[in-house]
Order: sequence, then structure tokens, then C-alpha cells
Amino acid sequence: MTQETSAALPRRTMPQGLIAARNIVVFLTRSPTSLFGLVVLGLLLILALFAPLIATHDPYMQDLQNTLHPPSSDYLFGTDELGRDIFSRLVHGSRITLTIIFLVTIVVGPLGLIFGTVAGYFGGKVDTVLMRITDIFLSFPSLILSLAFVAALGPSLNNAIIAIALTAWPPIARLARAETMTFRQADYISAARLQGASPARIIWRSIVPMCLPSVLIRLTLNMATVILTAAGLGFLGLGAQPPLPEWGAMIATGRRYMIDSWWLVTFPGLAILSVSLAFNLLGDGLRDALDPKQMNRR
Amino acid sequence: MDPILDIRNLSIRYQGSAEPAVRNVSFTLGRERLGIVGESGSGKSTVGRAIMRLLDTAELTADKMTFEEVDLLNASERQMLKVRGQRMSMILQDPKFSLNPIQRCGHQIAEAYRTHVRCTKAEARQRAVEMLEQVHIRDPERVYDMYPHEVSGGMGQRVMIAMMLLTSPDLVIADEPTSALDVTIRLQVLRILDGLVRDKGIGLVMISHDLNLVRAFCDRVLIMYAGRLVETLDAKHLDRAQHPYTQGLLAAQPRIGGPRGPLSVLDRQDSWLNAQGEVA
Amino acid sequence: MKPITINDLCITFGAVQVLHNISLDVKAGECFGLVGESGSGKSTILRCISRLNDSWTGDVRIGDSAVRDMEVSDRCRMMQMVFQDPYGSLHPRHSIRTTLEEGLRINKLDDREGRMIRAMRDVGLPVEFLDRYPHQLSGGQRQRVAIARALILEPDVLLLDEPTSALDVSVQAEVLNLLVRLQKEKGFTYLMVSHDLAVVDHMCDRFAIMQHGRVVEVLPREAITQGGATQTYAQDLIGASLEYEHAI
Amino acid sequence: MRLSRRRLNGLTEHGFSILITLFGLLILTFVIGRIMPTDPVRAMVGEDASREVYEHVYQQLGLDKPMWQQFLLYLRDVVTLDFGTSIRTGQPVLQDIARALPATIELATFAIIIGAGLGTPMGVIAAVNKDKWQDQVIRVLSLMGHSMPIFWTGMIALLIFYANLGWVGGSGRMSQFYIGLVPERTNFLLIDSILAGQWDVFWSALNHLILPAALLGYSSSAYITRMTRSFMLDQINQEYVTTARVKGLSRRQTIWRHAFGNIRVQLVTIVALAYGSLLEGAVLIETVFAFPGFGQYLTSNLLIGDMNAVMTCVLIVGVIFIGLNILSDILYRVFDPRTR
Amino acid sequence: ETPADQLIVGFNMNNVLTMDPAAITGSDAVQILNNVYDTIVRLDPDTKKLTPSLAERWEIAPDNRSVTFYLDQDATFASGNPVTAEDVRFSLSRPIELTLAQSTWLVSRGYSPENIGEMFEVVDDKTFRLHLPQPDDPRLIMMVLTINGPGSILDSKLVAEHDDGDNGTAWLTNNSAGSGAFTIGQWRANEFVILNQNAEYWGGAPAMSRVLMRHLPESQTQRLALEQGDLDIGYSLAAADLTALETNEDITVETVPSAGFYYLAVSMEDERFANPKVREALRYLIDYDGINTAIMPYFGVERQRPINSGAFGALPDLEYTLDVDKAKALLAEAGYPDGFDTTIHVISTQEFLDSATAIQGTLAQAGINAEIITGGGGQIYGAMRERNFELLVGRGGGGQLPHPDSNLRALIYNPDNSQEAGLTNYQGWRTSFMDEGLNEMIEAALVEPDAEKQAKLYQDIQEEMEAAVPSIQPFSERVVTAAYQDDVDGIIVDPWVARFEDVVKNR
Ligand SMILES: Nc1ncnc2c1ncn2[C@@H]1O[C@H](COP(=O)(O)OP(=O)(O)OP(=O)(O)O)[C@@H](O)[C@H]1O
Ligand SMILES: Nc1ncnc2c1ncn2[C@@H]1O[C@H](COP(=O)(O)OP(=O)(O)OP(=O)(O)O)[C@@H](O)[C@H]1O
Ligand SMILES: [Mg+2]
Ligand SMILES: [Mg+2]
Ligand code: NI
Repeated sequence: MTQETSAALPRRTMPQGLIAARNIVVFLTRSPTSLFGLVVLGLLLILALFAPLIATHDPYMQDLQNTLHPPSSDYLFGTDELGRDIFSRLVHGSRITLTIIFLVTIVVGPLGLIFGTVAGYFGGKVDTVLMRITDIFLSFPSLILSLAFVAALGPSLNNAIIAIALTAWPPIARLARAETMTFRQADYISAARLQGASPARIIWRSIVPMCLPSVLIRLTLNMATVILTAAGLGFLGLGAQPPLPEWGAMIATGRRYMIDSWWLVTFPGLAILSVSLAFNLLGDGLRDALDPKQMNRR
Repeated sequence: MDPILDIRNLSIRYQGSAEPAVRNVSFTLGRERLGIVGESGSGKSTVGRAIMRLLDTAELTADKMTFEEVDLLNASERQMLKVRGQRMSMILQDPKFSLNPIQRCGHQIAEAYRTHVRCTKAEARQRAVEMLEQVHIRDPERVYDMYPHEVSGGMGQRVMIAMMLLTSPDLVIADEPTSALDVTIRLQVLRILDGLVRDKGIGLVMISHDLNLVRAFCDRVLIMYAGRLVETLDAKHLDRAQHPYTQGLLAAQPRIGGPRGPLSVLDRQDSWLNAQGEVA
Repeated sequence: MKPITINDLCITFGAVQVLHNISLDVKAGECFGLVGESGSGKSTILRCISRLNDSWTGDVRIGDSAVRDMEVSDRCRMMQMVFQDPYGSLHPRHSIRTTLEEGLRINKLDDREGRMIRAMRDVGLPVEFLDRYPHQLSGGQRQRVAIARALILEPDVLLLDEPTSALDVSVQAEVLNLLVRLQKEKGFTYLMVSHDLAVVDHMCDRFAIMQHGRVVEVLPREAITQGGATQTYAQDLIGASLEYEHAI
Repeated sequence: MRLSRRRLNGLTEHGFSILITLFGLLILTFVIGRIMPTDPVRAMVGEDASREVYEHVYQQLGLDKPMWQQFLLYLRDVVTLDFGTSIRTGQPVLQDIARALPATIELATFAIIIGAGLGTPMGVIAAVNKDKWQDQVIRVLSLMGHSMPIFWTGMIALLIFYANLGWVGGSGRMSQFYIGLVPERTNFLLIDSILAGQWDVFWSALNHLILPAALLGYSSSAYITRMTRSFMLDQINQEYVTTARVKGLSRRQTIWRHAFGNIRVQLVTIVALAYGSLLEGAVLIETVFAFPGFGQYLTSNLLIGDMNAVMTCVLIVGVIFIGLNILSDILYRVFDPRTR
Repeated sequence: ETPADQLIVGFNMNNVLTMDPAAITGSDAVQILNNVYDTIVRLDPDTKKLTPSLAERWEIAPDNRSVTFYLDQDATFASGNPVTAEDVRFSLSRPIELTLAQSTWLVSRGYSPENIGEMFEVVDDKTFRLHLPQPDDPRLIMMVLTINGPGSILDSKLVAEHDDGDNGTAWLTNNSAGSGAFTIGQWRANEFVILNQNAEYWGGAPAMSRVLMRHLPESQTQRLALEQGDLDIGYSLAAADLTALETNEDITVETVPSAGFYYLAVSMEDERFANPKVREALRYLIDYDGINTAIMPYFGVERQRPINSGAFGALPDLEYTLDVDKAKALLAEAGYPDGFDTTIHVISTQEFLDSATAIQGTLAQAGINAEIITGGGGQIYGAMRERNFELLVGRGGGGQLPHPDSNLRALIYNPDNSQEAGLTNYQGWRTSFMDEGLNEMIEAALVEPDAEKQAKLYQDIQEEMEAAVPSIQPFSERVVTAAYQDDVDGIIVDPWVARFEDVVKNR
């Protein structure tokens, strides 16, 4: 062998995926804003996991003698119009938020990825048909489309999730398609075809891994929108139904008492704001960490 | 004769990288054609851009770096605005990317003129058209009104040259001006460049990875390796190069009508990294 | 060892006909060059032969069988391609092992480990490199991997699309040497695109000059130095190349 | 933006694809209209109506016909621009929307002026100072705007600026007692009040507009800032920007004359899309501010199952979006020499 | 500050879908039209007694089968046309002939398109005789005629002018043809109604030159506007805001009795609730005191009997209380010692929702797990009409007429329990409750001509009902509350009888 690489390369023992994940986390913790995002989401996760332990009261337990109690040591964030402890409701509400995020992600991610990569890889008629469908969905702002869907399905948390998922996949599909289009002509795809790989294999093995980072970033950023949409639906009375402690719905009901009892809307609002901000910051940080341009650099 | 450019011990480190991209490079340039060759990543463009002071974020150190009377090391951006484009300019590699896609070619040429010379639009246009003629464009009025995507690569490169030579600079840095072009067009562009340099007597720095080109076109050649200057030679005497890297590069090239045996292959030595380029 | 026969190959993209009735004969075991200006359709010919583009008309045969009628797996085992840009031809997220193994898996070949090790030896890379990723390799090393990927399926025909034009001279020499050596050892038929007549002269026995999707002339190697070209464009091209190399 | 590049394959195909999208839109709205669980007939006849009354209206609405017939009727109506009568208002839906939409357009236009006026320079500043403190500050500011639940911020702002400080007008389009005093010509209150020479109504309207518009504007400026920044970053790293600097242009000149010129078209597209999605923000903010616009029309009709109105609203939103996309395509064709 | 000659009213007009009196639904529209259309008789806002309006006097026939109305000689419509008996006939017939929503009232009293020709008799220009198609209480029918809707008197000439082949329906949707103190200036659904002074009002022109009734569904918006002086009256304020306004010196908060009840209904389709023990257990699982003190102030006062306390013959209230043990025992007797799972349908309006949540909580104490299902009025009552619910917290039960029959018919009466009957306007039918004995008692009481005997009969019915455990258990009797600027006088709070003709501002 006559050639040498310029830099000495460390021996690899861990699988590439793990190393990458670790690197990304390390990268994220280096920027204060992404760190904030990570911490808030970690907190959300802990709250949701240990909700019954953290909550000081039963979130559904009414105490009509103790309604609209301002924040105090008994009721950290005060009580609502039915005497329920707002702190505990917020804590339990994090489960709803996480459920929404989780369900939407596992529907939207794969769906968008499959639609997008298939359309992008095959092009032609397949592309036209699939993209027409996404176009139709994309020709609405997501909240209005979800509104229409929820109205059609009847208001409930599940329907809100379905509606949000239905409106959230087209942008992902679009993104995956655009990415696929840039890779489709790449020589390594041609090489795979020359080795006899079937289209499904090419999409799965070669294209999906390439689209994944940007789809992940987009999904993370989308989560902020999903949370806001869900809260908006809850606010309009079309999302989670009482007595579920969904944050948007809490604001909607708390709104009737807002002037005198500020704590009813302030805390759920802050909760929504910080989680959605956390997702945005994290997505932004991820974009820097996983920058597709950097990754494809020679 | 005063050198146009005098550089001593120039080192450049890009922000965020540990190793300097260029270290301890020294050379002077008179009214001549100086070639800089080296493999990809050896720091050729970096030197060129450093001279133009285009590397805002990179860390730049040198014992001395002057362009005529201007101290490039300490000149403020404001001073540089007077120098850049008027007294020194740079021809970039790929016309496809180096021209603003949404402005007409002629407009971009004229803008270069109007930035430095007070004149009316019509005058600038006049000058630009003349310049287009000088770079052997047959129908300059028409090309003036074309968009970059409408002209061919060779033509685009000529537009670029016209733009950069319009203000009659003393120093022109050409960063791989022909490597995006076909062989036949490449020759035409080089001839134009050559003619202009001869007529106007400017100093030209020609950056290239192509030994053949530099050998034929330049007066003197700097050989760069991994950010260092390993050798400085007269172009004529390239075949008599001392440094094994230069020798290796020359031998590795297939030549038309050459022997068909295996090409010799560069055997890189760590000791090359310690070599100091001597000041020419 | 198989010859390539191309007859009346035409292809149209949209409204533009890119290839006009191309007919070429590449002898078994020969290295055949394709030169011509950018956009003249050189790469397209290779992509048609390998059926990466499928909308062409005409007849392309390797050995006795037409590529159109071949089973996918047979075709893959018979012909492979090396691409111009070593940076773009390896999947950035697949290790070298994955890259090489993929073809073996698809074509259900046994003794995968052994074959991979042999392929790495053939292209002169250390076996440890199997666990590296493309971004950990230099351009020349990548091109070697790309060649190994082609070799591993033991094809008869290698299509080379400017395999060295993205590389430095010093690295180009290594790759060219490797290709020459492999041809000697394994007796491949090469169809090689290049824009550099010096490379063609070094590697090929015969070459075709192309312009605007047509083959202008097919010439033996000697025509470069001895001036056997009859067509104007061919003469221009050879002239320019000679002039470029010797004196500007 | 991506949309447009894809659609440069010729005008006919373009038109055809729009038609197909529109058709899909119609199917979607029809389906939404028909599966709504709320009962429009009951909404019309009221709680205590007898069965005869109910069935009388049911047939009047044509709900007894088979689905496909209803769809064909719907298609015919749409083609003849007859969107039926709203159950809730008893008026032709189109007439209702002609009244509600101008209010929202007024709001959205104000918002977009604030949003683009703030967002574009902030985006450019952030891009030019990438990774410096300016960039960080702008980044957090704009992500805040992107993350805030606008209905919540609206409520809090209303509480602070109207209830406590009394700086701005409260809910509605103008102070209550001006309602109905201005003759309706364009339904744009600002214009109508000027036409009628009623300046106090004009000021009152402006006063009521400023807070919701500022909030909407902030949230859309967040988006515009982010996009401007990334467009700008793309351009700043292009070779032609270096060329411009080599020519001797100052940084300012390179940025505004060259880089910014190249993002203009993309920017217009983004602003157009942001303008469209203000409709979305309007749904929530209009609810909070009791602002009688399109968003409120849509939500209140949704809740009572006013089929015709909902279908038409959804259709109109879709058409507006498709229209904005076409507009941005056209802008591409007009402004980008490469696509001509 | 609002202008001195304009009245700015905030209320919720979600249910106002038309200005055509024959097609309106609900009390909000009545509240508007009261100012536009006069009826032949009125209810006194305070005493709920019948008082003259367009008819200056009336005579009830001794056999109780007809009433003769003598119209005021001076009464004119806003158009200037005199009010004639022909107008009365036209107005009363119109809903029935066109099968519009408001026909229900008279149709349920036996009128039909076939018989109105005989039943509505124009005696002379100013005399109108109303015949009763079946034995009935004429007072009850007169009470129906006090309501704007079935009783609105339209200017038949004016309507005829605007008849485009639709009997003027399209025109009436946006315009008025009444004789009231105001005319409709402009109506925007879910936005506002502007009422313009009828300067020629036959009862004397009102003080306000213009009334703006603004749709402000948000209580806090109304409150802020009241506090800022942008609003004169707020009609749909929530409890918390009323409490706060109570302390505001410039604002008066007034609560008056109204019609109907807040109740917990069960569907007897469901075998569990068909069991009277279970229904009785539910009686003891409502925290009447808690709900009425914490949730219902300004909306309701405790009442467990399904007859409005203001109606004649009403008995004093019952005294059920939350008694979980007793309920558990009853449930055990019924065979549900561990309770069961069920659902509660409820409208997503605050006081309903809060009550339902409270009931959900107390039910849980007896092991009944109730999931709350919310929705708009259409959805929730829709489910009730389809008999597709288990438990439901709602409001209703007649009472717009101060007559016990109005409550009993709405809540208890159910002549035919079959699915096909589809008597969706009877809540008895909706909840599948049918008691032949009670039906007969209700019918008998109505036609009893002797007032004292009649009251006694109604008392008997109430006692009978306590034993029968009907499907609907009221927990609160509806009251309504409005808040208005102190310097505004002459405001009537109850929307069924509210009119702005006497409103003045003391500025
Ligand atoms: N903006 C930058 N930031 C960090 N490193 C850089 C930057 N630009 C170039 N480099 C590094 O500096 C070194 C020299 O780069 P330069 O572009 O000057 O090489 P070159 O000789 O011009 O190569 P080529 O022939 O490929 O153009 C390389 O290692 C490169 O990776
Ligand atoms: N998939 C495609 N769709 C449309 N046009 C194509 C496609 N592939 C190639 N072309 C066109 O066909 C022509 C020939 O392209 P090709 O890549 O074969 O040229 P080439 O001779 O290999 O050029 P180069 O030396 O630059 O690689 C070009 O004009 C190109 O634009
Ligand atoms: Mg370079
Ligand atoms: Mg090619
Ligand atoms: Ni070359």
C-alpha cells in the first residue's frame, strides 16, 4: 500500500449509530439554547413518567369548598374553578402532551418518509399521484385542516391526534421527497442498482438513512407546531375533553376566571410555551448538529 | 524593481481548525506571472484569498505582507475597499457559480467599474463593452444583456476576466481560472489572459493544480504541499526540480506518447512537512 | 472475457435527442476509450449499457446476449461500473464492509468474508479498512473501494466513467496503475470515458471521439501522436491536447 | 419554494395539476361537510321543534338524497359559484364571507407588514452575524415567537394593554357604539371609515387592530426571520458574493445588492405563505379578541355544524393557498431569469 | 362611555339564526324580537300575570273553548299600517302553514293547517276570536301568545309587499314587520343586531334612539367592557365575573327567576336506569348544596321539584341531600353493590360542565364510574333525542309559560313511548319515561276550569311524581342574571319578557 490518510483515525469499537448519538448529545449540550431544550424535554419526560409521584394531589379530585385558591404551599399553582390542584393537573397533563407527541410522531414520521421516498425515488406518475395528494393536504394551514377534521370526527383527544397526524405528514413527505430527489441521481444509488438491488431495498437501505437526519430535524421542529395545534384545538373546545388536564383546554376553561385568578391560565400557558420552545430550540440545535450539508461534505 | 507583493512567513488558520491551513509561506511577486501548484487541499486558494483579505474569520499572521505601498496586514476594511477590485482583483474558478445569476453579465461588469470610477451609467457600459471586445467576445453588446445562465462556460469565464481587468489592476490572482472548462476552450481563455498580462504589464498569480499549465504559462512556480511552500522554481526549469514531491508530481503524470509502463507513484515523506520554502 | 457490441443506440430526454445512432464495437479484453467535449453524451452511453437509463432504443450486447434480455442478476455479474466522483459514489452512511457486502447479499454469493478480503487485497487496501466509513478515506482510497465494489461480483466488463478526473495527479497515477494491473490479471474488457487524452493514450488501445451525441471517429491509440484523425473535430481535439501539453 | 421549482414543467401541466388539486379539495370539503356529527337541521329548527318541522327542513336541504347525488349537486353549485345559505346567518355564504374576510384581511395585512418589516432585517442581521451574539438573540426571540400559544399571549396582552393600562381598544373591530354607523362599501373598515369621513371610527378601528395585529405579526415574523436567515446563509456562501467583494464592494453593498437580491423571490414566496398562514393564527386570535373575521366565522360555524359555511370556508382557505402558491410560482418566473 | 341615547347590550347570540319570528329558536332571539314585534297580550315581567298589549282587553268564553280579543284602536305597525284582526290571523297562521319552528307551540295545542281556518276567526277589523280545538286551559294558550314567535304580530301588508313567492320568508330573515318600539336596522349573525327607534310607536316612542345588541359570548369580555364603560348591559356573564362586578359601585347586578331547570336525566332504555331503585339512588348522589352554592349562583337556585316555584300550584321544595350510604344501600338493593360504569353527556358550557363534573365526583363515591362526554348543544341534545345516552346533565323543562302544565308536559308527559312515535319535543319520551297515570292526571288538571281545584290537581301530580321517581331529577331552578351600568334604568332581566322600550339613561 502506497497511500496514507492524512489524519490518524481512532479505532472504532462502538457501533457507529451509538457514537453518532453520543456526539450529537455532546454537541447539543455545548450550546446553552439546545441545552435548555434538552433539559425541558427531559423534565417533561420525568414529569410524565412519575406523574403520580410528583403530583401533590389527585388531578381529578374536586374540592368545591376550595375553588380558585391562589398559589400557596398547599396548592403550588393554586386551584381551579372546581378546586382541583393546578400543579397536579399540569403534571398529569404532561402525559397527554407526550402521548400526543408520541402518537403523532410514530404516525407522521414513517408515513411521511414512505410517501416521500417512494414518490421521490420512482418519480413520474407515482410521484405525480402522491404529490397531488400531499398538495391537497398542504393547501391548508394545519390548524384549519385539523379543525375541519375534528369537526368532522367529533371533538375528542383521539380525534384531535388523528387530525393532527393527518395534517402533519405532508410536509414531511415533501421534505423526504425533495431529499430523495437530490440523492436519487447519486452515484452510490446507481451503484446499488448495478448490484441488482430492488427498488424497495434501495429505498430502505440507501435512501431512508440519508433522509433520516433532516426528517428527524423537521419532526422535532414540527413537534412545537403539533403542541401548539393540540393546545389550540383544546382551547377551542375541540381537543381533549374535560376533565382531562390538557393544557390548552385548561387555558380555555381558566380563561373565564382569568381577570381575578391569573394562575389558571398563566401556568398552563407557560407550560405550553416552554415545551414548544424546547422543541424548537432542540430542533434548531439538531439542525446544526446533523447539518446535512456538513454530513455530506467530503 | 519594487515587488508588487511581498509576503514573509504567512500563516493562516481557519476558525475552528487546530492546524493552520497555510504555514510560513514567503514569496515576492514582481511584474511577472507566478504559478502556485500543489495537490488539492494544499492551501493554494487560501493564500490567494488571504492576499485579497477575504478571509474575515481566519486567523492571519505574517512578518510582512504588503501590496505595493499598502500594508495588507493592518489595512482597515475601508482601505481595502479602495484596493480591492481597483488595484488588485481575482478571477474565480467556475463562472457558473461566480456570477450573480439574476443580474445581467454586462451589468456586473459595469458595476465593477462604477464602484471605483465616478462615471455615468452609459460610460460604464461603454467601458464594459470595450472590455468584452478585448476578451475576444464577438458580439459584446448582445452578451452584455445576457444572463449568466445564457452564456457558455468559456464565455462566462471571459466575462469574469473582463470584469476583473476592467479597472486595470496591478495584481490579478487567478484561482484555477480554467479547470472547469474543456481542453479546447481552456486554451482560448489562457491565450486571452496571457495577452492581457503582456499588454498591461500586471503581476499575475496563477493558482492551479495542473503542472502542464503552469509550466507553459508562468514565469515562476511555487510548489505547495500541505500548507507549506516546498519549492520555488523558474517554470522553464521545472524539470530540474530538486524536491522529491515536485519530482513525484511530474513523474506521476501520464503523457501523450509517453511510455506505457506503470506510472511512478508519489511516496510521501514525513520530512517534507518540516521543509521550509525558501524565499525567492 | 466478453466483447461489447453497440448498434444504433439512440436516446432522447424530453425533446432533446442526446445520443444519435451510436454504434461501437469493443473487443474482448480491450481497453476502449471515449473522449469528447462535456455534454457530448459519453456518460450517457455507459448508463445505457448498464441500463441505468432504460429509455433507449437500439441494440447493446455483451458477449452473445443483449443486455435487455438478461436477468438482473446475470447482468450484474457480467458488468459493473466505476463512477467519476469517488466522493459521491460511496454511500456516506455505509461502512466499507456494508458497501461491499451489499452486492454479495443481493446476488446470494457465499463466502462473503473471503471474497471481501480478496477484493480489498486486489485493490491494495488493508483489510482493516473494511470497518471504516467513506469520510475516513482519501479520494484515491475511495476510488479503490469503488473498484473493489465492482470487482467483487467478478464481472467480465468494467465501465469506467472518468475514474480519475476528480483526483490529483499523484493519486490518479495509483488508480491508473491499479486498473492496468487488474486488466492484466483478470482480463477485463474496459470501456473508459475520459476527457484527458493523455490518460486515454496511457490506458487504451482504441478510442472514439464524440461530439453532440455522435461518434465522430474511432481511432487507434497511435492516431494521437501520429495524426491519423480525418474529421475536423477529432483533429481539433487532438491538436488542442497536444498543444496544451507541450506548449501554450 | 420547492413547489415552484417542481412546477416549472410548463404551464399546461401546471394548470392541469391545479385543477386536480382543486378537485381533490372539493372532495375533501364535501366529505368533511357530510360526516360532521352535528345536526344542521336541528340547529335550524331548534330544540323543541316537532318531527314534522324537522323533516320538512331536512328535505329542503336535500339531505335525503343519496351521497353521490349530493356531491354532484355540490359540484354544480360550486361551479355556478352558489355556495348555499348559511344555516346560522340565513344569508348566502358567499355574502357572509365577503363581510368576514375583509376584517381578517385587514388584520392579516397589518400583521404581515409588522411581521415582514421586522422579520426580514432581523433575518439578514442574524445571517450576516452568524453565531455572534446578534444571531443568538434574534434566534431566541424568533423561536419564542414561533413557540408561543398565540391564544394565550393574546389573552394576557388584552389583560395588560386593555384592561390594566387602557392603551388599546378591547375586543371587536371598533368600540361597540360605532358599530353600524359606517356605511359598508368595501367592508374594509379602515377604508370605509375614511370614505365616510368618520375619523373617530377610523381611529377606533386602528386602535382595536393594533394589538392583535402586533401579536400575529410577531409570530409570523418569527417564521420570516428564520427563513430569511437560512436563505441569506445559503447566498452568503456562494461564490458570486465573493466575486462582488473582489470587485471592491463593501460588505453592506454585497449583502443588499447581491445576496439580498437573490433571496428576494424566495422571500416574497415566504411572505406570501406566511400571509396565508395568518389565516390560521386568525382563527385563534379572533376568538380571543371577539374579532368578527373569517376565523371566527369558521369556528362558530364549525361548532354548530353549519355545513355549507364550513365547506365553503375550507374551500376558500384551500383556494387562497393554492392561489398564493401559484402567485409565488409566477413570481419565480417573472423575477428569476433562470426560469424564463 | 357609551352615548346617552344609545343602549349597548352584550349578550350571546349563538342561537340566533334568523329574525323571522316564525323560525326563531331559543330565548336570545325572543329577547331581540320582543322589542320589534308586539304580541296581543303580554306577561307582566314581575308578577307574570297576563296584561294587555295589542289587545286592550279580552273575553274568555264560559265553556273555555274560545277567547275574543279586542285590539287597541290606536295600534299601528312601524310601517304606519294599523294593526287589524286580519294581521293577527295572518301572523298566527303563518308558522303553522309554513311548518316553521315556532309552529310547535300551537300545533301541540291541537292547531293544524287544516283547522286554523275555523279556529282563527276575524270577527271585525279590530276583533279577533281564537277558538280552542280541544279542551284546554285558555290561560295557557294566552300565555303561548305572549311569546314572541308563536305570538308575534306581523304587518301582513308589508310582508305581502316583500313576498317573492316564499311568503316573505327571505325578507323577514333580515327585516322586521312589527309594531314594536324598535325596528331592525341591521342584523349580523354572531356579531350584532341594531335596533332603531320606532319614533311613531303607538305606545310612545322609546328613549333610546338606537339599541346595539352585541354578540359577546365571552363573559370576561363583557365584564371588561362593562368595567371600561364600553357596554351598558351584559346578559351572559359567568359567575366569577358577576361576583366581581357585584363589588363595582357603578354596576348593578340583578338576578331574577326564569324558566326551566338544571337536571340530571337518565335514559330508561338502559336497563340499569329502568330500575327505580337506581334512579332513586341517583337522587341521593347529587350534592345539591355544594352545586348550588359553588357552581350555580346567578344561574340557578336549589329546586328538586320539576315545577317552577313561581307557577301556581307549586309545592314547597323537597329536601333530598347527598347521602352516599343511602344511595349505596339502594344500589345494593337494585343489584349493583359495587356500582357500575356509565357515561354522562353534557354541553360544554361552564355551569353544565361543572355540575356534571361535580356529579361525576359524587357518583364515584358510590362506585359509579361515569365518563363525561361533552359536546355542543346540538350534539348532546341530539344524542338525547336519539335516546342514545345513559346519563345527561342538561337544562330544560318548559316554564316559559308560568303554568305548571308547561313544566309537566316538557318533563314528564309522554303519550307514546314507542321508538316510532319520535316525540322528541317531550323529554319524557327522550328519556323513555312513561307513566300512564301521570299522563292522565296532567291532562285532567289542564282542562279543569275551576282554578282552585286545578291547583289541587297539580299538587297531587307532584306528590305522585315523588313516588314514581321520574327519569329527570332537577337540582336547580334556572334564574338569570344581568349586570348593567348604574345610571341605566328600566332594564328587564328575564330574556323572555325583556324589553328596552322603557330604558332611560340618567346622565
Ligand atoms: N472556510 C474554511 N474553513 C476551514 N477550513 C478551510 C476553509 N477553507 C479551506 N479550508 C481548509 O484549508 C485547507 C486549504 O484549502 P484550500 O482551499 O486553500 O486548498 P487548495 O489548495 O485551494 O485546494 P483545491 O485544489 O482543492 O482548490 C484545506 O485543508 C481545507 O480543508
Ligand atoms: N437524465 C437526464 N435527463 C435529461 N437530460 C440528460 C439526462 N442525463 C444526461 N442528460 C443530457 O445529456 C447530455 C449528455 O450528458 P452526459 O452526462 O452523457 O455528457 P458527458 O459527455 O458525460 O459530459 P461530461 O464530460 O460533462 O461528463 C447532456 O446535455 C445532459 O444535459
Ligand atoms: Mg482551491
Ligand atoms: Mg460525464
Ligand atoms: Ni485535469
